[in-house]
Amino acid sequence: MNLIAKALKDGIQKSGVNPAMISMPSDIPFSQEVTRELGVDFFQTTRGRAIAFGTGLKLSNPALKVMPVAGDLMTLGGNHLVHGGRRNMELCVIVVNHFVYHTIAGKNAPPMTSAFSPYSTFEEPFNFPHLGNSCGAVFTARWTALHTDDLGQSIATALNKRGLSLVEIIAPGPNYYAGIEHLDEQLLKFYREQSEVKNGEDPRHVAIAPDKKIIVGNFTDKERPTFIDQYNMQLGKVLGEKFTPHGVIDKEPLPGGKIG
Amino acid sequence: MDTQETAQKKIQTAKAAKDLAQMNDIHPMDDFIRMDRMPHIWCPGCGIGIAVTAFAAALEKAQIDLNKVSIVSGIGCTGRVAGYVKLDSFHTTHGRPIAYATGIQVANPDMKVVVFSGDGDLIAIGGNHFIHAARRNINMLVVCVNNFIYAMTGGQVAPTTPLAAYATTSPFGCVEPPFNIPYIADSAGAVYVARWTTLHVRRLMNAMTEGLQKNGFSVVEAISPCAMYYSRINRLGDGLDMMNFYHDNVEIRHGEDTKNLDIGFQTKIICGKFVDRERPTYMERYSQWSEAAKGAKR
Amino acid sequence: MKADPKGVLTGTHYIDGDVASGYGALAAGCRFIAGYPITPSTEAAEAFARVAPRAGAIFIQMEDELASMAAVVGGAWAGVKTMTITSGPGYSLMQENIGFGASLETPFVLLNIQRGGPSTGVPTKTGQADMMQSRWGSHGDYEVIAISPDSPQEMFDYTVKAFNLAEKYRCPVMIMSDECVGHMTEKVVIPPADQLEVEPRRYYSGPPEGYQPYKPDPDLVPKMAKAGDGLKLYISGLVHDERGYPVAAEEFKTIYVRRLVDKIRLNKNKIIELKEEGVDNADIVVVSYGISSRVAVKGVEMAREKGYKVGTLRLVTVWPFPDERIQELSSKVKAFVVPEINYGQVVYDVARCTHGKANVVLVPHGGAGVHNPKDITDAIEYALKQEKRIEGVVEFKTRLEKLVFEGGMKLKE
Amino acid sequence: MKADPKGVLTGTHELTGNEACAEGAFAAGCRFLGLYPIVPSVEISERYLERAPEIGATFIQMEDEVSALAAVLGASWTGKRSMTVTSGSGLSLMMEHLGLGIMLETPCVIVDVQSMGPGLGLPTRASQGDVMQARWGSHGDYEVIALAPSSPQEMFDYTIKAFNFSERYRIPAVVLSDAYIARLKEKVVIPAANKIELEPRRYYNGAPGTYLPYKRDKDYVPRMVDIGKGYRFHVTGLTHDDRGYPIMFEECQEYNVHPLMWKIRKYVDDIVEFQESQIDDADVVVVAYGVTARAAHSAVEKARAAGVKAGVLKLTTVWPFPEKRIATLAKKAKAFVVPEMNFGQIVSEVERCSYGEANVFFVAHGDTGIEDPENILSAIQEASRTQKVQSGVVEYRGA
Repeated sequence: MNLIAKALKDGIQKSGVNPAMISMPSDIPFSQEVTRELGVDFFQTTRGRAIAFGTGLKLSNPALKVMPVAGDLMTLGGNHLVHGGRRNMELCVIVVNHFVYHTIAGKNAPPMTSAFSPYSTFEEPFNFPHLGNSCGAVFTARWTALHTDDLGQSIATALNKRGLSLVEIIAPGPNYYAGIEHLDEQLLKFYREQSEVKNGEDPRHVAIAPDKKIIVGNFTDKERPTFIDQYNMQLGKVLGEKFTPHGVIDKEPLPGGKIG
Repeated sequence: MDTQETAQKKIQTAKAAKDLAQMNDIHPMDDFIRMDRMPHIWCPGCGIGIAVTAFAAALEKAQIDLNKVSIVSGIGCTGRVAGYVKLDSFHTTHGRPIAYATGIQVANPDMKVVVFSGDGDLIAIGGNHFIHAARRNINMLVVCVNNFIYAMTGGQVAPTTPLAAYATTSPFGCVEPPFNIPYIADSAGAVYVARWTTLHVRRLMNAMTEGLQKNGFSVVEAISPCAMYYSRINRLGDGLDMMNFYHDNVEIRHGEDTKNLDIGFQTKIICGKFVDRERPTYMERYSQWSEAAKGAKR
Repeated sequence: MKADPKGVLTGTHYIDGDVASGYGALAAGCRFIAGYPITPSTEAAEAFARVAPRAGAIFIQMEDELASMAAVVGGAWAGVKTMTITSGPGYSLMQENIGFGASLETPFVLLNIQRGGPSTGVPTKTGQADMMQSRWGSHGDYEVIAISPDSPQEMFDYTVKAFNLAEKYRCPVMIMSDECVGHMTEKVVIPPADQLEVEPRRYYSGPPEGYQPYKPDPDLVPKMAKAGDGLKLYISGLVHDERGYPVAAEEFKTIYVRRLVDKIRLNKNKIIELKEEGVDNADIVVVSYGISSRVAVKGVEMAREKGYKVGTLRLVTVWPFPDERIQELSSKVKAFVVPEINYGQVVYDVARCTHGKANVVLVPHGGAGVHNPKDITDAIEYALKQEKRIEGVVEFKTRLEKLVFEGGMKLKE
Repeated sequence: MKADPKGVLTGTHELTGNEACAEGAFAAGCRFLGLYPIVPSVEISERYLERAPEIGATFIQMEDEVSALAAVLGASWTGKRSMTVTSGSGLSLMMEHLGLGIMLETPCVIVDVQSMGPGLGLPTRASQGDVMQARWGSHGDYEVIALAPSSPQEMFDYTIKAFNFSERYRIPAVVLSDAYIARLKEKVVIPAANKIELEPRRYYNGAPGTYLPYKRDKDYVPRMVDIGKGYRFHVTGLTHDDRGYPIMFEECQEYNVHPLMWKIRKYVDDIVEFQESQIDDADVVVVAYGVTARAAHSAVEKARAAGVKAGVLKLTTVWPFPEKRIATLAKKAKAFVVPEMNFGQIVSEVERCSYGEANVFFVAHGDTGIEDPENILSAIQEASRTQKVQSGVVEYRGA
């Protein structure tokens, strides 16, 4: 199994969630061997729509744990991430960051096979943890695919968070369509070496830039009511006795309200 | 800088022109508004007209050649702005004015592109283009008129509708927390972010002027009353009542951290200029890359 | 299976077509709608949002139509009946995920209240110009079922039927209504729940190891499963085999896509619903659907008053198209007259099926209004007068066209 | 108007279909590309990006296909010839803006490298499944022009043709390539710039203030201006009058939309192009387009060798469809054989236009990468043997 799959399996195991209750909509291909090994229900969706697809799954059956895997670098799917975060839809979003950063901490990355980079090479990429946090995600973390243990732990935490959590995995891959099985190991090693763990760092300072090391870690962890919590609270308030709460309520709704 | 004398002269000529306009029964904004399209569709008590007037004044103040400004709108009440403004104006599809404007800006960097649209258009369906244009730092001014609701389609819940506020598609009160537009603009990389209500006409106009003069992705959020839907459904009175509400509940805090700018249902609204910074624009990065690519070729 | 009484608003209502469709969805067992406001379909979403909590259903307004469609496909795989509601441009945005849903063989219903197009067009007024789009709008080959109701009562009835067909054939079912029917207020009778027949989902019930999501039953439709049942589903939009695993070999493409189209094409006689009146010894048959069929009634009436033998054929299901019936009729009648609120869509399929045996006259209308029934009568008269066979579709020049382009009419705002 | 030599890579080259497409675009004066990468069309963008700086062309990689086409429409109004490239699901996402392009009457070119659908399908394999989508995929009524190249050389030529059509009729033109042609490497001859004829944009030259963006010429095509020239016009996707102002009545809808049909329908004979071979005495006419035409030619050669009088009608423009030509041929020939790499799209047009005068055989996608000539050959033989068929299209499912 490859590094990301291992981390996912590790995370699911550590979280204690029954894999049969996990649905994984993904816009990058996973092989059937991997998903069987993970023991989850797997859906390969259209590009960028994993989060939207997951929203449908979660609302239709709130008992499911939904774990969308986004591999398009939030280009098509950026809107779904920010809106999912705002609603605090209970999704554990895994962003597989394929972006090839040519210069890190002043050093040039090793050359790799020709690839159409997800953004035109001169553009500045997103700072995902910051974007996620600012739109309301309750948990943000970033690791390279080589930080196997830390990554597994973060995924476990994210799976047990109530609300939208975001785990970014730095996993440079030359070909989006080749799926997660094909990572550029040499480049990955370089990134791992040029990274620095800073747990609890303010996400607005973790943008990946040519003159800095890649900052990895668990950045934010907060509590906000989820979409379904809000829905049940609001409709319960308005409709009173007549209203049957949506989904299985086994936990108290979370307090608080605002995104920031 | 103008000397006092020339400034005086300018004022006099302007005044003379205005008098003349009045004499000839020409509206002073005749050069800016498509008079043949009046009356407009906006309801009594709406704030969009105020935002448009502020924009007209901002164009004048920023001294931009009106032939070199292009305005792009999407769909919705604010989406109609492009139709009333006598500039090269495009009324495009729902949510896509920023994408359309990006094409104009990149294909002809001499144009000053203004996207004038509503919250539903820019932040709901157009959210992706909003964050990506901010990330790329495309040189454009985005005026987002935020009236907390989809008004053109008749009062549906918007991603800016405050929690617990009513709308036709949230008949039991809104259950989704609203976006904090300045925060998301800031975190995606906008270089200029300000928020005003349509009560603060002069400040709104100044913010638009600064946004027009800024090189990069500038966002001005203009909070506007929607007397017909938002106020009516939530029983908040008419446009004037909303203006009174803004008067009593707006707090001006320049430079406030954008994460503190959430708006609740009938709670305090923080206005001001929050972000003003420099980042290389898309075209700057592009020309750099282009030069390098040409060099490599040789 | 009978409908769940919680979702059935039994009684006599005075509501518009949009609302009737929203109520119909709830009655049919729909428990999840993801939508995005767009005139003139919003009322259906609003109606559903109002009544949803009583049946434990949920409405979510997504960030755009792309997300709505994706969420609806997701919702169906979580085990509930799902629907989305849209019009014009929203429908175009949904196309990618409609094809995706079709390729996963997901049952879902899409309500399209057509308006004047193309692009933003005339949002507040009617049109029937998305008919071909409903059949061909997404890339690649697939088949859908499209229904065109003509009254609020039918909006209710056929929304229920649409859900039943979706479950039966595991394919997208489009309700291709239009602004006129959507905003028309009439009496709608909703029967008691025990008189409403709803199709249950065909679930797989064997051991978890044996499940193959795309292994078809004899009627070519496979059994479905839902997420969270421990089946370790692997569902992919890529070309897949019976296990659902992506395969690159070409023969699977043939097997897989052929079955996608064949499950509708070979079952089409069970799906097609037509309403015919007076066609048996007719010289002219007026073929119409949706609101145009109600206007056609008047046109036909006036033609009959003049002594012409005219029959009507109403396409309740527009797709799959009734090839055989049109072929059969074309050797009996002189011509078909097809009024539609577009500049020629379904008329081409009528023309295709005549095989040159009957003339075909299109009565076009650009939208934002309905036909003048007199135009339909005139077209019937014109068709009767033609002695020769005419190749191609004859586009009848309507009063509106003459008024606008020859009458020197000035457009006013 | 002659091509700008700056963009013309005159000479004989070995190019893939995708590379030839990028060269065709440059030669046609395309100076803006809005793109979102999708297999198998990426090589067009890569070639474009590589050559853009030296030619002075611009591009932007947008966040999705929806915005890619939106940006192209915007760019076109600045006076730059613009295009976008995509495949399969990307084309589905572009459908809304195809409609906007039609309504704003904005010239631009959409290159669709077809791969297998529906849904995600098989992104690397060739197909012809988007043909009907190109014609009907957006909501509302409209007409398009779509071309189907069958070789890298045609990729080059037809891309230029598409730009010319789009400028001439102010319409988005679609090039329907496929994953096979995209990768096929063949000789491509690029002529000298002064040998390439380009259609100039139809500009309005009057004074600002007198410009009506949708005032139509006699041929129903309105004139364009660039932004930033002081015309300060307004255009909208809503139904509009000559001034471009929205008016939402049925009279205006008729006034606005009917001419959108006429500007193509009344000039079909000027637009439609096809190539015929051995058609004069043919009993069986193979109607093919794009990559399938290659297999069709080879099948016809074999059929002739076996004594069956067969010929090929290769469609250059798939849309508008050559109705009249098919009707004429139907009266002469016994049958049509329509091979397509899909499950029946253009074949229904052939059926419609043959008016029951000739049998129509359909050969669906075979089990090989592209259509197998042997399959078409047996269909031709079957067609030549079969007497009059009463009911619709006969699907030939192979031996």
